[in-house]
Amino acid sequence: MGNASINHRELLEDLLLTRRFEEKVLEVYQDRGIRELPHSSIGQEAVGVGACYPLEDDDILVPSLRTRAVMLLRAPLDEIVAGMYGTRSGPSNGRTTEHHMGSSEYGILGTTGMIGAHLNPAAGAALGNKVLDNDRVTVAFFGDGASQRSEFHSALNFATVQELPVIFVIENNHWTEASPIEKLVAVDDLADLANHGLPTKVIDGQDVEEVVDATATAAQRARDGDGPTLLEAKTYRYRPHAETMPEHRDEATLEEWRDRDPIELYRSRLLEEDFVTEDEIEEIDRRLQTRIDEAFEAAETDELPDEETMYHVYKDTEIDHWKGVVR
Amino acid sequence: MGNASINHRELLEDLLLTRRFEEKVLEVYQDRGIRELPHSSIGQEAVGVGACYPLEDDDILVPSLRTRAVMLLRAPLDEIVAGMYGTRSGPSNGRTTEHHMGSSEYGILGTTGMIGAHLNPAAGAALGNKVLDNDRVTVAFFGDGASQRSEFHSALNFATVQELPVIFVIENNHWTEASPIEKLVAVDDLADLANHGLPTKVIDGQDVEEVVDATATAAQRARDGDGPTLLEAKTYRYRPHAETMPEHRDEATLEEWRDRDPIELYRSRLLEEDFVTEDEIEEIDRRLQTRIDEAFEAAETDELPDEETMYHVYKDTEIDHWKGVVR
Amino acid sequence: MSQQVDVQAEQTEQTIRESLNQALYEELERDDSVILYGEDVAEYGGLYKISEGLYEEFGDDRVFDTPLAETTLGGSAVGAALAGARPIVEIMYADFLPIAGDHLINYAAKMYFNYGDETSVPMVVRSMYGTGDGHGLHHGQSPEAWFMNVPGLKIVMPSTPKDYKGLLKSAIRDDDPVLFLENKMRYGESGPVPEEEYTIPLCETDIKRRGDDATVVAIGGMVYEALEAAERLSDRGVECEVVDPRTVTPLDTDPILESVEKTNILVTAQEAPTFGGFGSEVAAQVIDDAFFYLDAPVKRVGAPFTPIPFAESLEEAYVPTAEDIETAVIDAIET
Amino acid sequence: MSQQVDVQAEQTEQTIRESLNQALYEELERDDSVILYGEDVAEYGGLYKISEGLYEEFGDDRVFDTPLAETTLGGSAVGAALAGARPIVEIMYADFLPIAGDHLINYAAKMYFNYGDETSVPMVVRSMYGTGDGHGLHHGQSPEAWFMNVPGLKIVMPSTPKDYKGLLKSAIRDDDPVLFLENKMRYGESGPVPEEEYTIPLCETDIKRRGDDATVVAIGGMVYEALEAAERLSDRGVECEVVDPRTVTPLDTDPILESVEKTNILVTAQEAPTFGGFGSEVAAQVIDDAFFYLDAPVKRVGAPFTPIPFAESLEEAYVPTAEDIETAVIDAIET
Ligand SMILES: Cc1ncc(C[n+]2csc(CCOP(=O)(O)OP(=O)(O)O)c2C)c(N)n1
Ligand SMILES: Cc1ncc(C[n+]2csc(CCOP(=O)(O)OP(=O)(O)O)c2C)c(N)n1
Ligand SMILES: [Mg+2]
Ligand SMILES: [Mg+2]
Repeated sequence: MGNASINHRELLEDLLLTRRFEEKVLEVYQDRGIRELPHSSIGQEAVGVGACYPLEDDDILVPSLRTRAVMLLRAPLDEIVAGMYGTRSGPSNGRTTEHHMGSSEYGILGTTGMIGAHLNPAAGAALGNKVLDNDRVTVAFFGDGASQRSEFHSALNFATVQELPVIFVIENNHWTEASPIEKLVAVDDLADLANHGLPTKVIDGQDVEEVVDATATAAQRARDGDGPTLLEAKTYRYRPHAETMPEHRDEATLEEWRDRDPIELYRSRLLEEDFVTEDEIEEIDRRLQTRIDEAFEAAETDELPDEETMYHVYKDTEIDHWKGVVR
Repeated sequence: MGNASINHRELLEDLLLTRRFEEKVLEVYQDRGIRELPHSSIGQEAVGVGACYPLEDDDILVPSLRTRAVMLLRAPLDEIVAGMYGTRSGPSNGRTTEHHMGSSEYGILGTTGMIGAHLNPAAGAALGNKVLDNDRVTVAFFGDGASQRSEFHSALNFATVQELPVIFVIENNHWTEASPIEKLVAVDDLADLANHGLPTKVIDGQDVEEVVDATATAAQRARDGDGPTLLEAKTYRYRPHAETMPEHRDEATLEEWRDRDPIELYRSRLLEEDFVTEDEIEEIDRRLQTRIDEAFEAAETDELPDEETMYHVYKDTEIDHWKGVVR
Repeated sequence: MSQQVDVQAEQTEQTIRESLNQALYEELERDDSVILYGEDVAEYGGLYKISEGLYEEFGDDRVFDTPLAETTLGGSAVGAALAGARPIVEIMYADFLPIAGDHLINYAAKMYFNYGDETSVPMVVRSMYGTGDGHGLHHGQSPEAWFMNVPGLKIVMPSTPKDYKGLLKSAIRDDDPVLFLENKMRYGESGPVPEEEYTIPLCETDIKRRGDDATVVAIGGMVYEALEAAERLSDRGVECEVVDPRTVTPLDTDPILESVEKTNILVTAQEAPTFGGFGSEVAAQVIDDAFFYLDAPVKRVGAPFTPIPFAESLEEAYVPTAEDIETAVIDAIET
Repeated sequence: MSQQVDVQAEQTEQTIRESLNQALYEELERDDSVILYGEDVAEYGGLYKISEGLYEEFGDDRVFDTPLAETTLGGSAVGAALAGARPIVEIMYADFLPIAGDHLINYAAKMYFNYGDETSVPMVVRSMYGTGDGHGLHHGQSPEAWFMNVPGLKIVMPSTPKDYKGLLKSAIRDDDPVLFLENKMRYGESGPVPEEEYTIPLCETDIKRRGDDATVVAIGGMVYEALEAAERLSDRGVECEVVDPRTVTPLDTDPILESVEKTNILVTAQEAPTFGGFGSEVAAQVIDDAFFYLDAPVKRVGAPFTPIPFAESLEEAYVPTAEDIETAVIDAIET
């Protein structure tokens, strides 16, 4: 994707949506709690936003626990928030969380609570699309932690030998829960761990357009039938791993990353280059804030699901959920 | 290990032992069957033999299904053959196979029928020895097939970050059961798959002294507390994956490898350099053959184990094997 | 007793191996979204030759070999199924299923529940179990109990050539993830298979033999042992009803209960160790729902609580047989 | 009822969290070959702070953090144990155990059988289960049934602070591989714990409450629910005997049978789905060995056959409670 084809305002809006949303989550969580424990993506928004930008609507996204942007750019806001509240308008009517929701309609592959377990399924989704002979690309997001899982190796190898249309995006935020990445791997770039014969690229995860470009190139490669790409986006999260955990990271490092805030970087660049005015941004912000507030209000008054909602385990066979088959 | 410290005759004898043993296995199997299905190591003997040579007796070996040399150099011949026959003098009195036998006495870590499942246990054994503060080195052998398993990645990473005294030896015989390695990975050297920050080296698996040297260097590194090494030994097997399977590999390639037969290469070099005479080799061969024949004879007349042998599942708790605890 | 096919239809004698190969062939031919992959399933035709000829027929887009990586087999099948394909993966020996356990237990089984739009996981994992060939500890375990307590999975363990074919075809067409377990000791077993196309529905317990004196619920390879035991017992004047659930989860319990209500005696038979196995679940359901019909203790036949031993003498002592079932029935009746 | 410690001994009130932390401390101190490792167990002190302070006390040779790789946790522990160390690994949530399933089922469980020289696998896998905190499908499953049909493993699921401590110490000293399951919903539960050092032997069923009218066999967190149910039932004149096996495999069955022989009524209680669960095995053993003592159908209390749902209303409907046990006992008695 040449720079020419980027709609800068749209991209900024995607960033702002993600940031404002995450801020709202924190505010509400701190004020009165939210059933789904927030794992904030603040600071790393440009990775998800940038990678989604050059894709087609029917490409398949496979988010990590923290790729909030994917959800926000694909699913209705109301459903997302209801998903965090566990109310009946949420994904699968409250059966599951927002973190792991899946939807063929929105092109989001469902995931599990097992970090890194989605890497082979992502390769598999790409295989499925290859078999179905469409030109969908699958993009899997995962952290530095997931890159330590055994599966990282087999998923990349399989995708490479099968030349699958899939892009693996490491959101390297330098921390795996409470442990710094230096303690857990012995290399500087995680992209180097994966020497399977597929192209790899280390990118600046704070620069949204760099992410857009790298993903666009990888997507083209995938659509051309040339196989997978691995991108490692360097980034950082501003919040602790989860909102229940204390902050124990070095404040100076955190400051350094804050100085390269992905939204601020892009915002000031667009202002500088006159792609947008302060007023316009304020207007976008106001509009986003209203949408977000409304979604939270809707969730607060949404009802909890009925017990029957739970009995949705087999598609093809009715069963008596305590014992066996209903006849 | 400088060449000076290699006892050439001993090394040749180790090679010959392995070759003659495997030949005998084939002969007996074709003649009257052996309970344990042979997975012959003929052609790849120099890898196991060479890697064992520079080690101490109490170093821990973790063989692959095919590293026959490890068994032969560590365990009594009678026990090995009985292990193939499943008689009461075999490892664990017939409970298990020779393929997967384990023995603290012989320094052989037990393995399972799951290819590659021993990589993390090998790292673990090294961890155990580090904790126990001895200077044992652990050496794990595994095929190109095992290198495709997810675990390859996590075992190497763990060993590297924990600086464990372990050596990983890929016996790359270019075939994973009935599939050629080119179809299963997209790189030329499997050592490249493992970019975890540990030293890796590709070696000629047909040259026994090259294997000795590389292992000696790696063992020294491990004992010095500097962590793991990965060696990839290029080799080839002369027989099909298992004796029940047909040969379907290219005859010309097989011939090329046979031309670099590890035993023949070493034998002729030793003869050329006058380290040994034809007569001496013949004498060694005769002696080995007698020992091997005797072991097979012993196994043929050995008895099958009693049913009680099987009830050996918990060390610390007696149980009634059909239901629960004996009180 | 439900069969989709007219009992009068033409049948030919086929082995289980042949009936499975045909089922795969027919489904690959019927539906372009069906794919088959695994270790050495394509060019080599599968270690036990179940997929022989399919690669040649359908090409390597549809039938292909993979690297040695069971996490990839399990994981990629989930993804392919979620994307709309119908993957069949072979995980060679069922002993290897734990390597893909996370994808089966936590991914495949839970995605229909997790999605809100009726997306499901139409994948089939074919895998072999079966003890008695001297393969030792790790190439013959019966894995059903490891996955029985997992809502969302279906576990199918057929017995006869006809059931194998009809059930595999249904499993491939089924929208839920199916663990399809094949007994490698029985691939050569032959029996009548309809010539016309047919399927046999999942989750339907079948009565393999009628009898009024005792109910034997047997799964997989043990159905043959149960039938043999029934013949022997018949000589002694005891008529067994041999009940074959065919699908382990979700279990079709009613025919089992009905049988016990008639015979008042229950024996279960499985190859896996008894403790924590399928037979225990059957016994527990009967003791809850047909308690007042039971005349005697429920006897469960299974392997002892040990790994599979290697030596011939040990293996023989280990594997449950018709004789064990016979003894269990007599025991129950005589209590 | 066996306790290694004099009942008159001094006791202090402790939470399960504290008693576990102490058990780890004492065993690390007692034996240099004991090590503890896992994801964030060292510097952070464990996600639920069970290992807090141990890294500071014993240093990073004995207590250390690892990469995010459960196959490495399971696999390396087997190797370390075979080499002579006594590793304790924490696999954070029990839902993740299938990732290490191959090493548990096929490696750890089978090596004592596989070796001929009495080498065994003295490892402990600590892992958390427990439903009710809104963590959804994958952070609260009860995994015992996935591993019950695996000869060679020991599965321990304590209930009280005193049992947790005594059993963890025994598990660490035990020469066999132990899956030690901790109920994360109960870490804060407190109770008397002896001040003196003590251990509680594995594989011994304990009677937590005496009663003549019905036997309730409950495991792990459900023991508290069973005790609560017993109190309520007592008000109605029904005295329950609450039986806590504490070790799931190998199961100490005799005290269960003895209790049923006295009460003639059996109810089982577990958090996992009923089908294919622990309760089914208990029911099956009783129906075999105490058949003629049983007066009524055996009722099994457990979760429905679905994944753990996220929404509060669904989770509430999902988790078995004292009330469910109460109903089951009344049901059984009134049949
Ligand atoms: C298989 C597995 N192991 C451990 C965990 C617990 N856990 C949840 S998030 C996390 C850290 C993940 O780190 P990373 O992949 O870098 O993602 P990040 O949180 O930094 O976005 C851990 C260890 C888990 N959920 N799944
Ligand atoms: C986990 C697992 N997957 C598959 C198999 C079946 N199998 C046995 S040996 C083998 C090939 C192993 O190839 P490699 O590692 O290269 O060793 P080699 O046989 O060439 O010595 C396969 C696929 C197995 N035993 N374990
Ligand atoms: Mg991270
Ligand atoms: Mg090989």
